[in-house]
Amino acid sequence: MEPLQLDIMEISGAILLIATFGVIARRGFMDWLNAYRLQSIVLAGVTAVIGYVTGIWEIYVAAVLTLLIKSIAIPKVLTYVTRQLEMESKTETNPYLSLRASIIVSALLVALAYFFSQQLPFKSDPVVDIYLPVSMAQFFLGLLALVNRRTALSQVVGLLVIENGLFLFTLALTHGVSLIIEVGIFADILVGIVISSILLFRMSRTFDSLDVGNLENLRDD
Amino acid sequence: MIDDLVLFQVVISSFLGGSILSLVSRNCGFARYVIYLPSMVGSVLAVFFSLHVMTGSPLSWTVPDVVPFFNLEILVDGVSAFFILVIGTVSFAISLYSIGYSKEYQDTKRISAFGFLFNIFIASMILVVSSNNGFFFLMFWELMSLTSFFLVIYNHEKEENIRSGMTYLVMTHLGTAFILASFLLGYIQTGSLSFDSLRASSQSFPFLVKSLMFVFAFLGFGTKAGIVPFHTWLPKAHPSAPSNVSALMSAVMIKMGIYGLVRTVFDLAGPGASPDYAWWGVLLIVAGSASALIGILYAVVERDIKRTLAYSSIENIGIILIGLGLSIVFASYHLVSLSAMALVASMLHTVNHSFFKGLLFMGAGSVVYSTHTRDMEKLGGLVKMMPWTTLLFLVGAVSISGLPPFNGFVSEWLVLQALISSSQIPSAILQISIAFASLPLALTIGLAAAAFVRLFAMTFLSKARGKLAPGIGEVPRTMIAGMAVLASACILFGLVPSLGISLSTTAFHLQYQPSSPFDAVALQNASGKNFAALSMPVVATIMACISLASFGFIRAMGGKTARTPSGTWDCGFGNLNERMEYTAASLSQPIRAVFKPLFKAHNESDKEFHLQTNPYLVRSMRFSSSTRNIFEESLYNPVVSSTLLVLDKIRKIQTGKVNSYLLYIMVTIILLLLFVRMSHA
Amino acid sequence: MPDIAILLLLLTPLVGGVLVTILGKKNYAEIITISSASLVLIQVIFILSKVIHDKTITAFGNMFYIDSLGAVILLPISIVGFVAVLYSKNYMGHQYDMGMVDDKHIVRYYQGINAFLLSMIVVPITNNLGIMWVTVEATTLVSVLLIMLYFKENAIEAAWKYLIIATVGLSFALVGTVFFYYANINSGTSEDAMDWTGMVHNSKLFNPALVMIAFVFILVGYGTKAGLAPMHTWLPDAHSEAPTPVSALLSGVLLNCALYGIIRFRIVTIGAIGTAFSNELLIILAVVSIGIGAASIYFQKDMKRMLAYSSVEHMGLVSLGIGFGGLVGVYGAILQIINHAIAKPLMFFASGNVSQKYETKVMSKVKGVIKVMPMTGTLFLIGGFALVGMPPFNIFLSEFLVLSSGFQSGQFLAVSVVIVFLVVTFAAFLRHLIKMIFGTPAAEVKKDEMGKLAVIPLAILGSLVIVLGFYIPSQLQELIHNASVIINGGGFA
Amino acid sequence: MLSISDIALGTVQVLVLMALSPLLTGIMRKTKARTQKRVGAGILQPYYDIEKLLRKDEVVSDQASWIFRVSPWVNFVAIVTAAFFIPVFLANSPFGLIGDLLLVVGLFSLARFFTMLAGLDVSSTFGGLGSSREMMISALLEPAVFLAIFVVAITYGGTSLSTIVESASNSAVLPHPQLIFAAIAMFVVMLGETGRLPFGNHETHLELTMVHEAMALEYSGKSLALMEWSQSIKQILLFALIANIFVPWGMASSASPYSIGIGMATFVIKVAALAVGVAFLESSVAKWRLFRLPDLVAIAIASSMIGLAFYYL
Repeated sequence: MEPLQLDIMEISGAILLIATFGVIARRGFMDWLNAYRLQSIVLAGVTAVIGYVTGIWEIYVAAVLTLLIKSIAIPKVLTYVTRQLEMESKTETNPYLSLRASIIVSALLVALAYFFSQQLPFKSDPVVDIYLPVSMAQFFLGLLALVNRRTALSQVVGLLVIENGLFLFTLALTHGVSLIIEVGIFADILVGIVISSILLFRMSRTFDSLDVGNLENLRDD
Repeated sequence: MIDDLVLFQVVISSFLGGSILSLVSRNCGFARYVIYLPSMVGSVLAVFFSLHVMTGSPLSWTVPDVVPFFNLEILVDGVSAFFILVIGTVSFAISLYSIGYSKEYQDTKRISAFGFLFNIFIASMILVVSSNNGFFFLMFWELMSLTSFFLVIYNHEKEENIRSGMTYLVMTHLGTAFILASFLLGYIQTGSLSFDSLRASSQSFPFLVKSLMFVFAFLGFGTKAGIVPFHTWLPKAHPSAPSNVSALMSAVMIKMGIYGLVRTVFDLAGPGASPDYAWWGVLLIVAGSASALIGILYAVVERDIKRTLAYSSIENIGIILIGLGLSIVFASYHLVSLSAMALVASMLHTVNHSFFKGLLFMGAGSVVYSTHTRDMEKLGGLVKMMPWTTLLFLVGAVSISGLPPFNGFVSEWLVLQALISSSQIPSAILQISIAFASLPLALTIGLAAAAFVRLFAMTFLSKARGKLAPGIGEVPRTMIAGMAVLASACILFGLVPSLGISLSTTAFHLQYQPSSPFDAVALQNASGKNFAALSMPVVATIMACISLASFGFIRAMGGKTARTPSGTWDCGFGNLNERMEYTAASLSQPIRAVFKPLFKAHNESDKEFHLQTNPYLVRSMRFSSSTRNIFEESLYNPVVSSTLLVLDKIRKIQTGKVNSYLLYIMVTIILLLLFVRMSHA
Repeated sequence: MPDIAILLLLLTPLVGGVLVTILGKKNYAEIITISSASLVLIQVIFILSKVIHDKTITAFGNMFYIDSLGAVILLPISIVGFVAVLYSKNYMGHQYDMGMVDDKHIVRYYQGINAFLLSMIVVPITNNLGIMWVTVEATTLVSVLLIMLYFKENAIEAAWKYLIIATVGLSFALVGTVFFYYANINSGTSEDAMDWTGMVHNSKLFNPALVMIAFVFILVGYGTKAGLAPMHTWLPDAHSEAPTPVSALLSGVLLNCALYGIIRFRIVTIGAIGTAFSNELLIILAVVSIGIGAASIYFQKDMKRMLAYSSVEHMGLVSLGIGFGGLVGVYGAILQIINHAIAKPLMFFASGNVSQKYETKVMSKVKGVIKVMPMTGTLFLIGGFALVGMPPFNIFLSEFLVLSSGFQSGQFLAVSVVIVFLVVTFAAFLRHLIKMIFGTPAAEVKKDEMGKLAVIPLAILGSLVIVLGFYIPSQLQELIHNASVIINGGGFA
Repeated sequence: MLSISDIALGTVQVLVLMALSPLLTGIMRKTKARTQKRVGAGILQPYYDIEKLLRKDEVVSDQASWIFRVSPWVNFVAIVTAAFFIPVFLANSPFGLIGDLLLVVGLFSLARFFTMLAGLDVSSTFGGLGSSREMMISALLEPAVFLAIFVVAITYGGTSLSTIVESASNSAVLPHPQLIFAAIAMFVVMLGETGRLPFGNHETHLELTMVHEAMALEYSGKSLALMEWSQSIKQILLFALIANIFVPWGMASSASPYSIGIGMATFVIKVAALAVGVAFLESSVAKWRLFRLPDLVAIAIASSMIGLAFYYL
């Protein structure tokens, strides 16, 4: 595999990471959506790169799908949802960790991701070798977002980031599993988004805010 | 020649039939008979069966593949038969008694459920002693606990009953956990839970494993038997239960603990005949002495009739354990005949205790039946209203106080002889420590008499100290009959002790066999001379002759004299009334004062004076005195509360914040990944 | 021939759901769903008899694959499904009469139930681990819909937590799956690398490091769904807020499906790197789960939450048995799965009756159930004693097996800790139960049962609880035995 | 097992004891009177008392039940039965194979049991007071008795009295050292059992000092006679025990009239001496406070424990 491809992969991976950081580092909900959209576009690019490297045409299809669903459909749905929600502030007011802290933590998490994937025997396969840590990092960053944020919407975004990581991961390792499963996974994700947006509606109607602080009645202390 | 197996199945099925019948008898008029007649039949058959097995050959029966890995194995050898005999006799009497006793319950609530549980309870006890496989043993064991628990909380309208029931259930379950551990230790040695395989190979177990098995068994079975300090459930559960149930529990069920101990010690984890195992016996002796003394001390100051009896059960279990422990110690020093004697002593006391304790609990039940109170301070003077109950209760009281010529005396006599024989143990330290261990036992025997004088006198004699409901009368005939059965058993085993002795010797295949039932129980000392001898029949005859002779003599000397009734001497003050009598509390006050630290007795009195200035003219004076249970206060409560504290900390992790939940997941995955990374690198 | 059987099995709930949607009437929906559930039950029994006869069934090429392990998971699904649907008629009917739900909700409910059944049925019979993941995820989505059936605040909260946590968890499960898949293709397999049979076959060739990480992801992922602590946090909320029949399904069956995932991958793992690693992890999580279950039960106020925590504890026991390994342990674990799947729905139904009668889920407000509803009370009691492992009820045997296997495998520490926790649970659980069942009820509570269909399902389960306590039919024994052989990696090259 | 001659001899012994017992009481009263510078009644007075009481009508409390009426008889029978096992002047007591020391103790407590019941039966405060004290004292005395017996038994190889006395009379003139301690214990026990000072006082009817009298307070006529007589029999039995176990001299080893005569004489002398000693002691000490009695019992127990230590170590 010639160095050019390697460089492209390296760079695309790096860009993807940065895009993910973007999701962490923003505050307003719209900013996240944009960050997410951006990240999805990058992801589509990465997908294309993988397709180009491995030379499997289905992956281009996957890339197109990603572009359509992730960077257009889902953001549309979510913006629609947020429009519907009659709420004054859609910005994350007080996350558990301050921005700075969360940036540092996420840096640590990325390091962890690389640390974990180091032991695995992927040297033979540069695609995996490069993208695996990136995707793992995305899981962790997504999780961080989920743990850190207080509004339901931002948690949805965190979920989406994880899901992106999942997609990249699957792609990198499998170069496209059998089609049923791909479809199944996509379908699941879409339904999940739909359901969560229904829940968001319900929430805003019942608690007239999306603060998960309202969701603390069920507890044992 | 009848088949043992068939007989066994008939016994069990008659109890099951009784339970089903009582379910279908929707509390109809003759429901009581439907419930208790089957159990009576079953009990009689059980007695017959056990005697048949004892004289004949053991019954063993295996049903394979009922559940995976375990077969239902039944083995009724002499020991099981011995205990089945006890169960049968007592439960016969109690069933007879219950026909009358359940009447008041039938008027107020359904007794069909009660009958169901009652029958299952007895059946489960028979199955416990006859099961030969660890799994099924535990199964029937827990079945026994479960049914007895439901019987204890049968009057569940009272909060307190439920609470004491829960205490009982939890403690007995804890005990079961220990028994389980003991069995499983054997299981990992042999790979099977069948007692046969344990028997076969237990001699080759490592010493440590055996000792652990023993200790766990001691803890487990000890809890059921009510050994101090695992006894706290007993004085709670017995009073809460209906009296026929408490009779059954105290007379028979706690003996299941003894059975388990005997089984484990002499059969499953058989100790080798080497001084290494002496400490098993010492442990039992120490625990026994503690139980005996502490049990009776609490009995002396208790004011609830049934709780007094419960505490005295703890005491008697202690005596039984002392005998058992001595037998182990002797065995470990190859003193075979002494060990046999000690074992006989403790087994005889087991039988005797189940007789008189059943009798006493039934008597207490009759008192409650007609007076509806268990409080001695309110009772009194029943001797005139319930003569039969009084007489039978007196028999029980005298027997349990270990007075000749009743059965309690014989077994305690044997235990004491065994203690004295400890001088033959070739180990100075053991000799002297066991000799000193006889101190608490002697004290216990003395206090027991005191406790039962108090119980009997306060309940039946002189005048009622409180307001009793009018129209108190004698209890129904069936109840009297039930008590009479056990009373006569007490007298019989007292007059002809060799009955009980030969019973236990045949059950345990021991050497000693009296040639005629009227032989003296004779013990030889080391130099072959007569160490001690006791021939109750002759003693009884002597007493009879003397009473005749002396009656005649006195009559001859004094001639006929009149007996004129008159008021009790009141020092001339007049109107002596019941409020001037000694109460139960004041009666035991000296003893309570002597053993102050144990009771943490707490007295409070407040006086009102006619003139505040003058402390001599007292208008009124209230005095109340309460004893506290140091075990509850300084052993159980701290443990429980600290546990709860920990639990409270743990459950706090359910914070209700989805963020924290996700954090847990994140941390878990990262930790596990690190774990892999480290273990791999 | 098998193809048709499987096809019918899958079509039954599907058609049922469709019919419910078309007819969209309460009565129709009830009848249709009951009949579909009973049909499923019948078919499953038929399939099981085939499985017992010729160890495995494969259908549609290699797509569906039922062995004894799948069968022992399939059995509870069908039984509980049937009973739950039977119970739903009365339960939802009562909600309907109380005006908590309207026709629309009822129809949606029955659609949901059918979909739920369908998705759960697929899990144990598919051979393709990818499809398994998809269906497990599908169960999440469906059950979320069922939980938020009526939009009370708590229902929404529970649904949200459930959705988020389960999705995150399952994404890890997918990661694990893909790892295994990768290991499989790297071991140069010919057939579809997602097939479990193929994986087990090649497991020897897998790269150990990869398998370890993969199993960790699987454990955390499916463990989240199976309610293993500390990923169990969604469980009490979801189970307590769902409509009672759904709670029964969730806790009695869904958890098993998730555990089934773990078990399948464990088999592959032990094929690759032996038992030590997976057993270690399983035992750790199991002990934590049992402890947390015990601790949370004691202070519980809400009866359904209490039952939920006891589910956490029992899932812990199952994984403990598997972790201890050995024939006895695994056998006990599977038996535990079945027993729990019978006892827990019984408890949920009973608590459903109680909460509908007393109109509260708060235990301290409930007194004297046995006097108000004798049948329900008795069955409640039986179920409770079964759950805490009291003989002569069924769970005693399985717990006994698990613990003894622990002694056998020399895990004394774990076993003794667990025994302590079990005693605590015993005390805590019964304390609540006894206080509810006995005592004198409040005067205003009307003394009668909730209705025939509110008792019959309980009676069915109750009789099973008692019978399985001391007698297990030989066919079932054989099935479980084969299943445990499979779990121990037996019967494969 | 029991030959006619045995029975005859045993019965004779018992009759002797029964006959002598009031005399002993008389002697003690007389001695006390003398030491207190009183003339005092003649030593035969107790016989007159009993004889008179036997002929008197009874006054019975209307509260009393049959327990009250029966217990004097039980008392009497139990104690006389005990007399059958006490060695008097024969070394091997003919009933040695029927019962032993523990049986004697048992019979005593049977008597006590019914006495306490009787005291509580008549709902008089005195009765309660007496029983309550008796409960405590008897319970505390039990271990002292048993430990003393323990020492004796291990020294002479048995609790069977014939064995004890035989091997005692065969043993050296001076008994074993541990027996001295046992004797002390036995003596204290005897004081307690017979309600002598410092435990109680027979002469007065003062609430402070009454133990046994308080329980017997309601009795009159025949019943009182029985109570008194059995009390004095019990007393002589205890004296006989102490005398023959710890001072085992001059017991008749054979049934020949000569040796029996010797045995008789020595027995009477020993017992009388003991009685006088006790009487002196009684007039020299005061009644102890009830809650100081445990100390006395403790001394008894301690001394027999020392005895045990002596034997074993």
